[in-house]
Amino acid sequence: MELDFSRQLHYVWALLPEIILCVWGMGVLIAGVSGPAHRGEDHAVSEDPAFGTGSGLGWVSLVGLLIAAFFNGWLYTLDEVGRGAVVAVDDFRLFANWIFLGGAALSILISFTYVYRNRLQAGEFFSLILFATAGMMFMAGARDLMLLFLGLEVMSIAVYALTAFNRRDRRGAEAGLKYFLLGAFATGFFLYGIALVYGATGSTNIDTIAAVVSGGRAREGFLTLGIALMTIGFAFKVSAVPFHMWTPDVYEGAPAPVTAFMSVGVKAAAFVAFIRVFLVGFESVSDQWYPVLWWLAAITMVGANLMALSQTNVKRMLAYSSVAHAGYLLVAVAAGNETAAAGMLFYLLVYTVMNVGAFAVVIGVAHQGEERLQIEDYSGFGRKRPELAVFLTIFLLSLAGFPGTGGFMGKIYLLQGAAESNLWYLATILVLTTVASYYYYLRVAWYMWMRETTSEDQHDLVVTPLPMKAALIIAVAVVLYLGIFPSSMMEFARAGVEGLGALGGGLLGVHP
Amino acid sequence: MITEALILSAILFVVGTFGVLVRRNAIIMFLCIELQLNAVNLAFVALSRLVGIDGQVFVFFVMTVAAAEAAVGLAIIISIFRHYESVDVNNFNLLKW
Amino acid sequence: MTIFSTLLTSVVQEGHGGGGGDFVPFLPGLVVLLPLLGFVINGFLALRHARRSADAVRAGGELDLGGPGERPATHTLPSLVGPGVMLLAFLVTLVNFVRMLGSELHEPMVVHYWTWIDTGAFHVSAALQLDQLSMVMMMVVTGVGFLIHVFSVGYMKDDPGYPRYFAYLNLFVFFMLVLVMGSSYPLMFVGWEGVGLCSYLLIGYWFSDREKADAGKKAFIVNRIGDFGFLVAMFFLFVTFGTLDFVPVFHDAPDALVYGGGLATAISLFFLLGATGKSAQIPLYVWLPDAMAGPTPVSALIHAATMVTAGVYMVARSSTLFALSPVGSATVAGIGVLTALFAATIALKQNDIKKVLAYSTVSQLGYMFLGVGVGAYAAGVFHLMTHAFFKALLFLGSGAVIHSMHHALHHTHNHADPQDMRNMGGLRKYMPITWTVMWLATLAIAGIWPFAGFFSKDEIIWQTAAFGGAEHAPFPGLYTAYWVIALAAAMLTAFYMTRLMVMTFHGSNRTGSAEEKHLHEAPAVMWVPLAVLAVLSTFGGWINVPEAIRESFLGGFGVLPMTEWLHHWLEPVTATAHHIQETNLGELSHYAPFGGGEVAWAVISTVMALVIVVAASRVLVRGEVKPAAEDAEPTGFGKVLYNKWYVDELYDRTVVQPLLRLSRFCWKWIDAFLIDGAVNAAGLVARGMGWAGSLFQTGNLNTYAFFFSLAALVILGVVVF
Amino acid sequence: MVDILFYVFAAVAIGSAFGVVLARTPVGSLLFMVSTLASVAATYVLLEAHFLAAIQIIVYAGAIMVLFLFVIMLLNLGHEYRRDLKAPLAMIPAFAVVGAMAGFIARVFRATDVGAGMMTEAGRGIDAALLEHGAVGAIAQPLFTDYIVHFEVTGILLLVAIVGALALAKRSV
Amino acid sequence: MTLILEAIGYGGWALHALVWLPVLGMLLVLRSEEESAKHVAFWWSLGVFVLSLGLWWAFEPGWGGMQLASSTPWIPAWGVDYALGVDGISLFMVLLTTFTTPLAILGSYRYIGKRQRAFYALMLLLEAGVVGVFLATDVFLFYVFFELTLVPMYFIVGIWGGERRIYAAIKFFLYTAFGSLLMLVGILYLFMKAKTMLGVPTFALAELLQVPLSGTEQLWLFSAFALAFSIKVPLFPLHTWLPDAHVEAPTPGSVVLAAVLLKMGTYGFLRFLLPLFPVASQHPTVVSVMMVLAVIGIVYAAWVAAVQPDAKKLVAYTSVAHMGFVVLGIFALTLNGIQGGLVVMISHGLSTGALFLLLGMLYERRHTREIEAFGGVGRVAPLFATAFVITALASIGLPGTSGFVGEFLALLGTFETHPTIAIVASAGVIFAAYYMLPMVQKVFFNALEKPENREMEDLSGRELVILTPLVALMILVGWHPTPILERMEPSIEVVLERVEEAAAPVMEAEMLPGSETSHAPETAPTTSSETD
Repeated sequence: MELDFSRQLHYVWALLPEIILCVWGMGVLIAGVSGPAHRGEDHAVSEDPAFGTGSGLGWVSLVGLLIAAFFNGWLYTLDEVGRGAVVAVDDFRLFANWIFLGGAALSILISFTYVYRNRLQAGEFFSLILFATAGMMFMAGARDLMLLFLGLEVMSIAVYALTAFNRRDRRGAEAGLKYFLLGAFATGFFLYGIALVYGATGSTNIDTIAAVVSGGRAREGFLTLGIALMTIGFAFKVSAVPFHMWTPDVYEGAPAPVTAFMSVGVKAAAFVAFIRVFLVGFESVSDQWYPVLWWLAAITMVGANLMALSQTNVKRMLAYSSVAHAGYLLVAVAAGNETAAAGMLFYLLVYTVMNVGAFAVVIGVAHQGEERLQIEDYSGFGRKRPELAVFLTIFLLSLAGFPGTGGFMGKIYLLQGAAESNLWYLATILVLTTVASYYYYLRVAWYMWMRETTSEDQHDLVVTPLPMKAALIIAVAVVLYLGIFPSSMMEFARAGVEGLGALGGGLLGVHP
Repeated sequence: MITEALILSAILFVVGTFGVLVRRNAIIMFLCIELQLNAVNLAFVALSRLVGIDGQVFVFFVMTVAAAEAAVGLAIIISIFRHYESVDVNNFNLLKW
Repeated sequence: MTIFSTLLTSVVQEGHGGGGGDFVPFLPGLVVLLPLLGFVINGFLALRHARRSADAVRAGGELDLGGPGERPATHTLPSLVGPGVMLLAFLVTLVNFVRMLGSELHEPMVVHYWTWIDTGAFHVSAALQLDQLSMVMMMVVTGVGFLIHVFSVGYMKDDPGYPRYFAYLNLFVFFMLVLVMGSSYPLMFVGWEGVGLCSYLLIGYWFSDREKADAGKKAFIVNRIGDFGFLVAMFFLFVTFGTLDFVPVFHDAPDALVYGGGLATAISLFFLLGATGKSAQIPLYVWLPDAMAGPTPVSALIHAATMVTAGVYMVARSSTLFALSPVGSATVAGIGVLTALFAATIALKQNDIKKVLAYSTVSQLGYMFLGVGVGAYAAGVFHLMTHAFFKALLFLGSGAVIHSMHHALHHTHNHADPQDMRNMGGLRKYMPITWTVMWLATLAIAGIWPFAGFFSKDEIIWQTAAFGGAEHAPFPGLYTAYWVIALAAAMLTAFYMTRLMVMTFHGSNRTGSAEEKHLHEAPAVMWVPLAVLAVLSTFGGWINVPEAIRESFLGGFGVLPMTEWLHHWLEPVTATAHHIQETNLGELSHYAPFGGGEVAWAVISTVMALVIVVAASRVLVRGEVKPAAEDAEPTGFGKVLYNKWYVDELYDRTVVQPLLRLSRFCWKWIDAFLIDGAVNAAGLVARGMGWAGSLFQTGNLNTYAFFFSLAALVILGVVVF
Repeated sequence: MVDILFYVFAAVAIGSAFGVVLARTPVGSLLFMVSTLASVAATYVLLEAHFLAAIQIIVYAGAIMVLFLFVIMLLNLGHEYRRDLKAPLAMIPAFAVVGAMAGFIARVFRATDVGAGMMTEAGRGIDAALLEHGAVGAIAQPLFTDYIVHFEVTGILLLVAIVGALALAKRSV
Repeated sequence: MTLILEAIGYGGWALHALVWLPVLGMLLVLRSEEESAKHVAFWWSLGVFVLSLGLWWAFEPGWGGMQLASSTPWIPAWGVDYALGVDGISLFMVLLTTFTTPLAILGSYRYIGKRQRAFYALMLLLEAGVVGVFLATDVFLFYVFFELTLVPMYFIVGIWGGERRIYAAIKFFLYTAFGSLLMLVGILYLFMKAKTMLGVPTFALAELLQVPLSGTEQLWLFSAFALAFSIKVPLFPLHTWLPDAHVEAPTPGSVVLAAVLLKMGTYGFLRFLLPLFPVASQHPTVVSVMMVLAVIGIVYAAWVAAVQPDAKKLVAYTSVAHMGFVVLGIFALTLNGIQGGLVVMISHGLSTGALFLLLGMLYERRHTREIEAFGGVGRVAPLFATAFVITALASIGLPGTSGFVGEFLALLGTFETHPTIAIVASAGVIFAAYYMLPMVQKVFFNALEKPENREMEDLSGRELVILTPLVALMILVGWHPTPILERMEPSIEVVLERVEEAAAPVMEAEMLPGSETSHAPETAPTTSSETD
């Protein structure tokens, strides 16, 4: 089936997964508001949180994600006509959608008991996750800077709310405020950038922009400034050093499942948009933004990895780790070739899985709350809960980029991308900072395996309900599968990028 | 006059930025961010004179975004006020280093 | 197993060894294999025995070996196996010797067993070389070795480690035979280090005694310094010749090496370094006196008769190479003669009977070096052989004395030193046989006609003179000096040996009245070997009587049976060297530096030695010697000699301690502080930077926004400009 | 004339903007903000964006600012004055940064040729559209055709904001 | 034997089995009872060893190329193959690994008290990784295995180690990973180069060898690779992780670390460094630097070893010295040198492995490794002392043991090209005695004074079973190394030919006499060309 966007109704088909998610989100919201969970009378009931009250909404949300996923798959059968539409129907977007949907699904799976234990309002919580996911998907699919911005806002506002969602938690509120104020601040820059790009090219359509820019018809000054401001905006969203300062605080303060969700989803969405805007839209003036990205990538990798070394709070450590990964991914953006873009997609996928997996264990150790987050709290964990500790070890090794895990393949992919563009210094920085990262990842492992528990009952309250187990097993399976048989997924990612090139037409040397 | 309007927007933008940097009251900081968005709107309008009507449409969206942000942002501020009995960001430093 | 059967059976002649006339070797592998077999059997017995005694120690006591005097049951088998294999080996050697006597063998016979190392670029076989030189050595090693084994049966009777002792001894003989029979330098090196190992094990045989263990260690480490030289010399050889087999190397050497060239000198000097280690020459002689910590038969076998002569053997074996380097040869001779004098001076003031003999050995080895250094390879080997006889005899005799002293002191629980001659005196009365044979050996070593030492030592001294006087002698004056020193050392030898005899056997007994009763002659198993050696020491010199002497009155105008038999016997081995010498040096002199021919100087030296012996014995017998406990420290120059010229202390201060300090410095400062410190500092710096970086993370929103803006400003600045 | 008006409004806008930043009380800031918004709305008019000017006053100054005021009152921040500005010395680096930023941006704007006055081709197009569709129609036309998806997403955005605000600001569970 | 092999169709599958059987064994161990885990692990690894023994006969001695090779695409998009093969260089490394592992496992029966299943599972995983390293003929695969070995070792040291185990484990991990990651960049550079040159992506070593590299590129890549391998070896001054890791590691960990893990570095030199970068490998400065470092390592490590109070640390430092001989032999670029280096690798695996086992047994008895705590042990544990002395002698290269053959050949080969260095290195034989004998004396000789030592048990049957094959092999290799040498020779010749041939044209073009020493890299393969 072909979509001709000259008739607006076709957007309904092109945006079917997003629409489904939004509708489903409203449904969950209504169910939550009207359901028994909301009346606040059954929190004392101790039943299996996996199937308990309120958690039903979680399963419902998962079904929604599943349906959206189904239609995301269905979109592969579609073709679009022309490139003028504000919504792209290309493999790039669809691949990114898989990441968002998967990340959201895993995040929901690991949040069941958390929501229950912390008496969060399930309806609002899950619906906000669904909305945020929809926002990410808008970002990925947007071929229009304004739509991209709106998607970003949908995502951001939902995540702002989610961050401060636990109203009993001071840290959550603080994190929410910091995230919100800085996020809005960055939005201003980003938006100013859009405005100037619009002024420079006369359009917000990325494809048109690409044509104008490559044709040399853009207003130089506006364009340059706009690109710089957009870079700042994106750098904030992907939390590149030195725009990362919100990240540790927010990741630490936010509810752990939300942290997991935003560390994978928000970052992935930002990077996908980043790639589309910069590699499609501004590809032909890459000499203007490339040095900035080069330095951003370098500083991010070095700074984040070094700062992570001295962290003692696991969530905060993972926050810095997430910043460091942003650095690795920025290398791909700086490299700006097909391999790098494909590597970025692949890496985002792996990162989503492994990071959510790691957070799942963290939530488990934290007693499905925010209790035990210091690294000392992991001592002797391997002895008491070997299976969880093995899982966490695998996730950490994957985050560190060790052979046999998806993280390794992802890193190699990124490095290849960098290599193709001859970014040898960046590649070297990447591997050297990886060495530093081994230290803090392995530190968790050594606390788990090489130290004795401080008290006998230290890990007795660690619970992993069924959905979390499912998430863990899925995550481990994917991480290992991608580490050992990465081929098919790599080709899939590659295909996604090629779609971007053919339709957006802006990748290296493939101008329309 | 377009250039002048753009420069005005730039000045308003950096004044907003300045406000975010120097005010400690979360609400005022947010207000300054609104000022920034307003500056961007001005830029859109000015640029729409240069390239077309679309810029004015975008101002529409930006205003909506501003409204949405205001809703959530003020809710967060209320929420944090409940914990700290204050909106001074200097007090909010449980999370650091 | 296959290796063993190979040793016994496959006899493959190598291409080079083809010129053996009608010589058919008789199972040469067996000569090597037998001691090895002895080692395996004894080693097994030793381990079994040691396990049992270890059990006893663990239980809190010692293993009961039965009453004193009885031979413990565990000792029976080793007593049979140890000397037994030696006897068999000697017999096999004898067969070969006889066969070789009856054949015209001009080229060495190389018996190939298996390829040892073959890298493609370097090939060396496990092969034995039978020629005149190795045959002499084999005879000495197996013959003297056998006697010493027999002696040990008596000497070590009460020792709890008996099987282990014989295991080591057999292993030593094995390696010694590999050393002398190996057909290539690497194989020789195997034996070379192998005997060093056994020496180490046997010196430290009573390893529970720290001093003895230290002495073993010292021997090994000092030897290794020499081995380093050996190794390097081999490398030089290999890059020059592409092989390390004796036959091709010596065949090609005259063409490949320039006479007096740097390469030849380097090779010979590095070999010399190896030889000084093994043969206890300056500067590496220090281990040998300490090596006396081992059982006395070991001192006799290893540190007198065989192992320490390996250096001489090696120089003789490499005669072609040394002949090509006049500097090398002169150094060999110089080191030898200096050692001879130096060690002799120290021997003058030692009170430990074995120490005297040890320095005497060092001194005599110096003579051998002098011999091979002046191109008199046959003379060197000759002295090696006679020295093996009389020095083994001296050591074994002293062993008998010590044995007796030990028993006497043991009976009365006296802790006096049984080896200190000041505690002896007048032993002639109790040990007549020992006294007799030891006097014979003393006369031999003093170089008094007609004992073995006379002929060998005299020939060396004479050859020194002759070499120095040769037509184109490289450093003529130098050799004169050598000759004078050698003569002087010979006189010193006569003196300190007489002193030894007098202090031990003459005068009044100083052991103590209670102890005196327990002094006794050695049992037959010990004195019979002494007697055999005494015969050899007395008549062994006749195999190489120089023609001049034979025809003079000293030889009874031709009564002595043979003329320069050993010289002729070794001719095929040394022929090339002699040829080189002749070509380059011309004819040797017939007169000593200050006039006088061979006979004249023989007479002079023997008379002087005799005079010294007689005079010294008269004087010393009358002199008062106090027992060790009452004796005062010597003073003046005597103190310097008594303390061995303070060489050990010198080495300790200049080499050992600095090295230890350097090692500690390397460890503490370079390794732990500098290198590891840098590594850890890298980690610390990284963490510190991270920590500093995270200090920006103040938690304050204004700060965050400020850094955001700052960074934004930088980016804007970058793109705008 | 138009230019003079523009400069007047610009001056007011900038002055009010500084007022927002430097006002002693939150309510004062808010009032300065309203003033700024009004001035900017005036410049909208000068830039021929009449509809947006109206919206600016109605929605922005009217609704959003009232929301702010409401919250300020709710949190009882209106009366007391607690100095929340940084110390003047601490403001210097901030001022330097934003000053430089303004300089950079202005430099680019001044360097970019945007044609003389407002008479660009696109500007004429806008004027034509205004004539044809009226002030509202000119915007509505693209809003409901080209930007229909944006418009719908804006709806979602508002919904999310409502949900979020609701979830956060509710008093009890 | 050949008949048996033919009967079971011994072939390329055996290589795969050698890699994957230990992994399977790991799963089995994890599934087994805590008490029986060690037996499962031991018998399984013994089985793997028996299987690997077949290689000895299946291997064609006269042929220098890869044998029993097989290759399956793994990641086609990058041209990564799952390719295994064995040649004369890797054959012995594989055999050494499969031989050492069961012994190490057997040697840990008493040492490892807690979490046995996990321990033995990790040991088997480690074996799989190491065998993979030696068998991989695809550079990417090699790298994967190379890194993979770090993880089990990290946990073995970190969980079952001594006091400062965590410090040692992390240091080991970070240090070695640091090197290998830089090598990864080098590998990628090669890969990109090959891709540009050949048009298809490939990581196969044979293909990468076809890539012509300029002298400058070779120097850079050489540095990256050499750093990784030198840390692994370890070459002075990159060695400080080793003593820590060895001292803290449990016995079997030390054994495997010394016996095989270090060999991965020198193996890398031979397999990758020399063939891939022949010009750099022959560059006089490069060779001098490597050789001088190796020589410093030999002498310096011996000195440092001599003053160690901890016996295990002493042995650890001796590893540095021994591996110095290997590096020396390799960079001599002569047949003798490389053969010698390889024999030293084998010999070091046997002797140092045995030393660590023995020290572990000592530790099991007395719970200390302080040399001063012992004395006179030879009297109560004669078999122990015998085994130790023989091993120590093999370690210091006494003729008649494997150590001599290796060191002699390595030095001989070095002397052919670098006489001065060889002479200095030969001094190492002196210092070997200088560090080893005092230790032997202080532990086994001297008076049996301390009552604790009186109680010491001699070797048990199990320990005898462990040590006997090791000691026997040390002596056997010392007297009859030919079967090993003849299998190595063709493969080494291939390497040497490759070095000489490939180097010739580039040498001519770029390294004319006189420009050699000042040949600083003018342009890094980096920023100057960094564009998109």
